[in-house]
Amino acid sequence: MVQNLTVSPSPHINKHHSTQSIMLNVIIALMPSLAAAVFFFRMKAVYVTATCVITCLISEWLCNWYRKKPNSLGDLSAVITGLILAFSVPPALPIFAAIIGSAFAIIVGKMVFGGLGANIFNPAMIGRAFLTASFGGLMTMWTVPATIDPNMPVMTAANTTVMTQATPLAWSKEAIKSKNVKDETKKVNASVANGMLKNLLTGSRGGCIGETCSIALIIGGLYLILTGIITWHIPAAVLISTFVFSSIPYFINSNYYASPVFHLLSGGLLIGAFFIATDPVTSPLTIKGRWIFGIGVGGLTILIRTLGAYPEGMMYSILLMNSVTPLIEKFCKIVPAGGIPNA
Amino acid sequence: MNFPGKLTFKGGVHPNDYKTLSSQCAIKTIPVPKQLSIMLSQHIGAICKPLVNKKDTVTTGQLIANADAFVSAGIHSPVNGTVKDIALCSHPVLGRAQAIIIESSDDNQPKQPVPNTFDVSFNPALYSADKIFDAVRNAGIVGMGGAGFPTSVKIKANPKAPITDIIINACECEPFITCDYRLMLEWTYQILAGASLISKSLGCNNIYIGIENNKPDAIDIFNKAIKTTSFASNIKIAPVKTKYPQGGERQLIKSILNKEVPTGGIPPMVGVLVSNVATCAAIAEAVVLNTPLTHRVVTVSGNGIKNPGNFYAPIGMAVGELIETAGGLTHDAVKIILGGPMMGFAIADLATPLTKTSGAITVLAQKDIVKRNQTPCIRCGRCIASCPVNINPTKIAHGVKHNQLDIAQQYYMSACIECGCCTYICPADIDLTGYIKTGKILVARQKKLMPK
Amino acid sequence: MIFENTFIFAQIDLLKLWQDAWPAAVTMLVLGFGFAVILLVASEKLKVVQDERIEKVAAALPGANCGACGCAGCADYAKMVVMDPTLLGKCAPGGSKTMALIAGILNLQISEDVPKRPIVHCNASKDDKTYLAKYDGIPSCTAANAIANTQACKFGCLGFGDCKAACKFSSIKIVNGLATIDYNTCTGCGACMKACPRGLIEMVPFKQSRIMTVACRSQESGKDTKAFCKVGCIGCKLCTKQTDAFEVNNNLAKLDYNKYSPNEQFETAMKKCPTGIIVFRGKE
Amino acid sequence: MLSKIKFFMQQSWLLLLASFLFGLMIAVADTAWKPKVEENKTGKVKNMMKGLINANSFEVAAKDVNIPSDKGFIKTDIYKAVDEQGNVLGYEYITSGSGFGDKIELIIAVDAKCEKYLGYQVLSSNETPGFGDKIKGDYFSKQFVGAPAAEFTLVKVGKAEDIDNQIVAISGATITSTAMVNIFNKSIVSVKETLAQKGLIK
Amino acid sequence: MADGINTSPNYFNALTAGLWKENPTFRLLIGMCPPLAVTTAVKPALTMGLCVIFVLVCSNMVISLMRNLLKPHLRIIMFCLSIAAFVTVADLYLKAFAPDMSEILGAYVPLIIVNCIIIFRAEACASKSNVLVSILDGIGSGSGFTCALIILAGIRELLASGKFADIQVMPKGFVPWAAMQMPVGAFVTLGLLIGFAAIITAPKKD
Amino acid sequence: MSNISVLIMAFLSVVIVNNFVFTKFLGTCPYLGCSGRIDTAFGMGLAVTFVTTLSGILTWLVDHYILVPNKLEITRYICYIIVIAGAVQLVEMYVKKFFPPLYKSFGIFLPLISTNCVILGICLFINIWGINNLPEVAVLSAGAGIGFTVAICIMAAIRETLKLADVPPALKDAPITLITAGLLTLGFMGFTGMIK
Ligand SMILES: Cc1cc2nc3c(=O)[nH]c(=O)nc-3n(C[C@H](O)[C@H](O)[C@H](O)COP(=O)(O)O)c2cc1C
Ligand SMILES: Cc1cc2nc3c(=O)[nH]c(=O)nc-3n(C[C@H](O)[C@H](O)[C@H](O)COP(=O)(O)O)c2cc1C
Ligand SMILES: Cc1cc2nc3c(=O)[nH]c(=O)nc-3n(C[C@H](O)[C@H](O)[C@H](O)COP(=O)(O)O)c2cc1C
Ligand SMILES: Cc1cc2nc3c(=O)[nH]c(=O)nc-3n(C[C@H](O)[C@H](O)[C@H](O)CO)c2cc1C
Ligand code: SF4
Ligand code: SF4
Ligand code: SF4
Ligand code: SF4
Ligand code: FES
Repeated sequence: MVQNLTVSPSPHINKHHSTQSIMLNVIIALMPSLAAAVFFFRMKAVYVTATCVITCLISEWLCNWYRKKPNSLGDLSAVITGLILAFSVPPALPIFAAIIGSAFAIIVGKMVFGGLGANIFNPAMIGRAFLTASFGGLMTMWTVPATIDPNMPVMTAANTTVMTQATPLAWSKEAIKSKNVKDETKKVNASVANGMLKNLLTGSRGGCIGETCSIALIIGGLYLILTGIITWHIPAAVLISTFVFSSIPYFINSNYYASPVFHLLSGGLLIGAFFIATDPVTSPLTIKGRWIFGIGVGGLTILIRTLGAYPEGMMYSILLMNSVTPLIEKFCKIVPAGGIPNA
Repeated sequence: MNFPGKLTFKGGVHPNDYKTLSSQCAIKTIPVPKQLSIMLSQHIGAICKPLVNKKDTVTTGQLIANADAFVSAGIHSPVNGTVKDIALCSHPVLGRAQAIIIESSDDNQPKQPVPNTFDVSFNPALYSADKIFDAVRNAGIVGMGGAGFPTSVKIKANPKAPITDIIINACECEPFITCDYRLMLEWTYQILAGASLISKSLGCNNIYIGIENNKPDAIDIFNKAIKTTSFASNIKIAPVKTKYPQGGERQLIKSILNKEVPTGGIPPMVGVLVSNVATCAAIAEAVVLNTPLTHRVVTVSGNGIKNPGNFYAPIGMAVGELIETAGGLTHDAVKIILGGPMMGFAIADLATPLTKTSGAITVLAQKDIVKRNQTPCIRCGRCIASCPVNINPTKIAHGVKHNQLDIAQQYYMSACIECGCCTYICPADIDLTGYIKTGKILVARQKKLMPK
Repeated sequence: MIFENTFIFAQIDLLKLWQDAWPAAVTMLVLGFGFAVILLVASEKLKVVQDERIEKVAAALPGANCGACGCAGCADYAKMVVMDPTLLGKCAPGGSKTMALIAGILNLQISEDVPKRPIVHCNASKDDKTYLAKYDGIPSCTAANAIANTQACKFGCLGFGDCKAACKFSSIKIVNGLATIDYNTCTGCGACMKACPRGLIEMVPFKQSRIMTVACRSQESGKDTKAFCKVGCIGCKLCTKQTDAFEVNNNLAKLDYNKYSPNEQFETAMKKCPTGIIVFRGKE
Repeated sequence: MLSKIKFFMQQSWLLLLASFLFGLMIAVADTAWKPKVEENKTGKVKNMMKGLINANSFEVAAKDVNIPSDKGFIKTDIYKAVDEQGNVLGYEYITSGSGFGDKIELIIAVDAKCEKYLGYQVLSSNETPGFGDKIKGDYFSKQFVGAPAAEFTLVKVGKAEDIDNQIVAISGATITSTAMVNIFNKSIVSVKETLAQKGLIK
Repeated sequence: MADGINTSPNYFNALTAGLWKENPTFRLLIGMCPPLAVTTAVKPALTMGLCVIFVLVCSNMVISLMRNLLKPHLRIIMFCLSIAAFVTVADLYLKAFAPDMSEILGAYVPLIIVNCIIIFRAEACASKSNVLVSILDGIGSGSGFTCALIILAGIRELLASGKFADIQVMPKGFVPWAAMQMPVGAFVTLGLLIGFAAIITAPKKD
Repeated sequence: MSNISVLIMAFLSVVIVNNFVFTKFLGTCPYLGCSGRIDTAFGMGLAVTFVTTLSGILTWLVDHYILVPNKLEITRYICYIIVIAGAVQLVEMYVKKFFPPLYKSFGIFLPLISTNCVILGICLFINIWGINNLPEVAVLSAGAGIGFTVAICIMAAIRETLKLADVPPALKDAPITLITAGLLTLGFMGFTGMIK
């Protein structure tokens, strides 16, 4: 060899966008929400988030080690799984539960399928679903944000007020469930009009670590879309369909049902629309498929929120749509530009 | 000016084009090489049989190999000399193939380009369609844009499938390559003459020249020339969007004419002929001066080349020699590519000769190539979005990888034009195009279409 | 606790028992009668003639209808196997025993006087070959074969193991860049032959348990072959002088395997070969 | 014809014989074990009742009482728990309402004066394990033992140890908890009325 | 003599094959419904296992007895008939003597009739072998099945309630994983166990 | 008419909320065995739907008009299974003889499923739920089959994509299918409480 030459099939150049850089950008986009979470829930948020991320990394490393596969921590997807999982659990979640959830998410949700890219379901949502199913009580213990509760000691996890209810969605759910209690919904809808809307936007409310601050989530989501990390189709489909489907019951009877704006801003909808439903691995590849997927997520969410037993349906609707993603792809095959060849 | 198409197509990528490395270098003639290896298979269709034997003497322009088949093109000697051997020689695509090895005699003068033969006064009416066909066939002209399809076959009018539009492909969308660009600037009238000869031969008057809009001077010079000539007044310049692979014929047809060539089909099916500018120039020269195709302009460029430039080189010249002409390799050159970095063929044997379709030698330096470090597909869909023929590269590639060719075929593997956009864009560094090419070979072998 | 009173009916009056029990028994009898009639009539009237081997195979199957074979139940699998014997061995519950049975029914041992076995016509390991460049593409022979100058020799084994992947019996190993066949486990199915993009593998009649071969396919001139490979055939024709079973064409010696028999002449030819490319292949 | 019958019998005698014998077998088993099965069925309710009030016998105090529930009324019997001396220890009745998963069926016990609950037993339910089915556990059910037989209210936060009219919900199972409270609240009024009508309580 | 040599390992084989080599749940993957449905706790799983052993042994015996008398078109119906009869008996027995188990198992006891193991053993063994082999085979397969049920139920019960067979095992602070009692727990645990079994039995590769 | 809405609710309930595969664990064997390819899965699903409908109705009729009036409940299991097995065998023979194309597309699955848990399961559950009118029986039994079809088709599509994934060898096929099914049930939990 005269010169250290290389031969390979064409093309011989490629673009400097790697899996790692994509994942890194997602992590960056999640940072505003993390900041908001730390602001509202103080060290609790930090502890839970750190536990989830670290456990995810360790679990992935262990699986790779067991299978004698090259280390894949560098692609950073496990960090995202940890962050998203942490963002979708209550701040007061005990550390042991965070560990179980993260390990389940990575091992059963991802590595048994073959690791990055092979999983059918969103690992973080699998982890969350497992936690919800296992520790329902712990998963519905909401912490009063520091902004509302002036007693919340700064920078310590102990002794903060934990209340068992009072997420906005839970109010609205109760109103639907007990059909005769009109006041609850009225309260909700009225609160959207005054004051509550602001709280929904800023995040000064009970809820999961990363879901409360709508503004931070929107900033992160726009960052992802504008930098081309995700396409806009899934978020748009989710948001539009949520809006449309939730206005139907609202216009039929606005005494019982919450307003579309409330639905858009409450619960895990925004983080789901921007960060979770858009997980490329578990959503369809094609644009048409992405529309179907997004509409499905929005529709099911509203279905579960209004008719189901749970106050929030984002996680379940994402998991359900994940499961039909292969079917969607099967039936939304893209057609070559020159049309389908005969015979 | 209005065009039926939007001057762009769906998909494609925007690699850094590096054209400035050689775009200002005028076409240079070079000394006659000592030895030439002329490949017997330089085009699509029947492989030529040698007409000369070892030790025969040959003269410049002498037909040295030919095939009887209709889809084929003869091969001529670029120099005076003797046949040293007929033996295996490195071939950029086939690996090793038969070549006629000619030792040039000392009396050779380097061939000079002939653009000055052509000017405003050119009159295509002097040449009948039959004459044009014969001249092109006798000159052994094949498509110089890359595919190497015998041009005579393309320009023969077929009453059953008349050609309604002619597109001259002047996009040159691959990074680094500037040979067509230089041709346009320097051989403007020769190209226009070639185009009008094609139109004469096919009896079709809609001619478009598709030029990427990052070459405004070429667009200008053509526009001016068209205004001044009468024979080329029907030619329209289409400033298409700069995007790889704008020069792919399907993409160009879509951009300019808004027509889709059917999957698995060819442009004549939608009544279009696409021809490269260099091909046009060769046609003009062959018809007017009766000279065969023995030389072509080759861009030697890349960050691994000391003095990039555009050279008028004889076919059969060894790549290594031409690289030396361009100053040689830099110390960090790692990949020598016959063609551009997107579709070209990497070679390692510097004795590999040029063929009629080799428009460029690109030498990449360490910093240009990205070490392939394949990670799992994250299903991001970028490959689909960038695919100019709108197929699903990742599904196909994974089908091939897991030996499930039926899946690959269900996702229209055969429609792939091997442009390389998907591999280029893939964040997981998966060699999608490589898998697809492999899959096509496997399918062909399954169908026993390909000899082993 | 649970077991006390189990045999409570031992104390019960048998007559009463009968009185209580007969309606059920009789109903069952009637039911049985009804189905016996219907099914008998149906089985006579609705009989469909089919390949009798299918029934035999079906009988040999476990009948679990478990679907492990990927077919719709045992009967379907039976039909499929009869039509396409390559599906043999898909029945997991049945295991190898069932497989043998089915093979027996289908007469799968194709009787053959001289069994054919594959020979890889290359003997160059990585160290014997010249490389002009590093190949940095898909690790598959088919892919690498499409790239010029993956290795200097265009004819030799690429060593990415397409043949290995095709062999269902794990009989091929890649040893230092050269495909090597384990003749003890090779069944002669020929899958490897179809897989090799360079056509290096040929199915050869093995009259003996091992056979001689010119393990090279290089048609390069002697000079180039030498430059490309330490163990390539340079077409020197020394072997042809020993026996006419060897023939040199296009710079390459070929052995007519039908003419081969283990004797002196061949041994000498083997010894004479300057690059040592005439070798034995087969069981040790 | 005869040959056909013969052919039939040849083919099918085994089936006929087997049907008959198996029929006999299960019929015998059934006859032999039926009393025990019946006993188990009634025994289960009896045992549960006994678990609530350790009485000697349970007599029907009122038959087919209409008790309001989610879907109109359900008919049920009220039993009187009597000890060996014939003292009335309390009353028990079966009632139901719809929970989270499915119907929840309860046996509720009140004291002889119908002033206090003596507790409840879950006859059948299909609540989620770990959530709604905690109603079977002590933590939740103890709240009802000794609680005044009046309207309950459900609270989310509070002390479960306090025996009063505030029932602390099972966390994560508000719906089930609400359902339980509703079952108690809906039934107790008509039970009281019925017993008062019969003059059994004041 | 020769006969004895040939057949005596046969008996042994019949008895032991089902325990591991041909374990219906972990190796053959048949009769998968009960392992999922009745393994929320050890006790019902054990009860179920015993029922299956009983039915398997009885039906194997009966089918083996009449194996030479079967007519093709009545085959399936004869199998069903005998299996269903024994299942009915088992069901009645549970109702009479283990009413709480009967209630927990509910429809899954009659569903033994259509459990794939039973038909499979009937077809694969009983209709081809003599009575003794069939009975041993029934015991073997049934025990293998029962063991599988108990392992699965043990894991699930332990994690879902901290108990094993109703005996508290886990330390006080353990928070039960309710999900293990739900369908997820069943499917995932069984999937992982089968994978584990495959790893144990996988031939060592070089 | 509320009657219709009852039927619709019953249907949705048995197809989605109380899907037999996911909540009652019935028909697991074919669910594992036949979910490798989507066309096989669909054929299997059709066949199951056909047979559940047929046998659900038949057994209900037998139960309602023969067994209960004559106090023969004790022979219920035997009668059910014999009715199912007999009916399926008859239909199979009939279809095979007279409609060979139909037989090809789904008939071949029939013998496989006559002894499948879903079939007997739906008959037993109809009895346990105490359904007492024919339309509801028909809807429920067809729904059980359709629920199975939905479940197996989703799984088949998933498994087709998993074919191209690097699943650990030990978990290939059945184990990963079980795990996926488990995770699917997590998703289906979202429907809880939607229909009582
Ligand atoms: C991405 C995401 C998805 C969620 N999905 C669900 C869900 O499917 N079901 C649920 O009960 N809560 C879900 N949550 C949590 C709810 O959004 C949040 O707890 C909500 O306020 C419901 O509270 P409640 O259960 O007390 O009413 C999700 C949170 C996030 C961040
Ligand atoms: C991806 C792709 C890119 C191409 N780019 C060019 C190009 O830039 N210039 C060109 O002349 N031909 C290009 N070609 C070749 C054209 O498709 C077409 O074969 C050629 O223009 C026909 O002209 P010819 O027969 O004169 O070569 C490209 C082909 C492909 C598949
Ligand atoms: C897996 C799971 C099972 C549940 N089971 C029940 C249940 O059986 N009963 C119930 O009332 N709520 C159940 N819930 C919770 C309700 O959906 C809802 O979150 C609850 O009404 C909120 O109660 P909280 O306000 O006490 O947190 C369950 C939730 C999950 C995630
Ligand atoms: C836009 C985007 C969104 C992502 N969202 C998630 C997520 O919601 N949950 C998660 O576990 N991983 C997420 N990931 C990381 C990664 O794709 C995921 O872990 C894979 O599913 C693992 O195979 C995301 C990645 C990207 C690029
Ligand atoms: S571009 Fe690469 S990572 Fe993205 S979908 Fe295509 S193959 Fe997968
Ligand atoms: S190489 Fe083929 S698949 Fe890839 S982008 Fe180009 S045409 Fe599409
Ligand atoms: S593929 Fe067949 S012929 Fe080739 S080595 Fe393997 S068993 Fe032998
Ligand atoms: S023999 Fe052929 S297929 Fe096998 S490794 Fe060598 S080149 Fe590849
Ligand atoms: S045990 Fe239910 S289908 Fe096999």
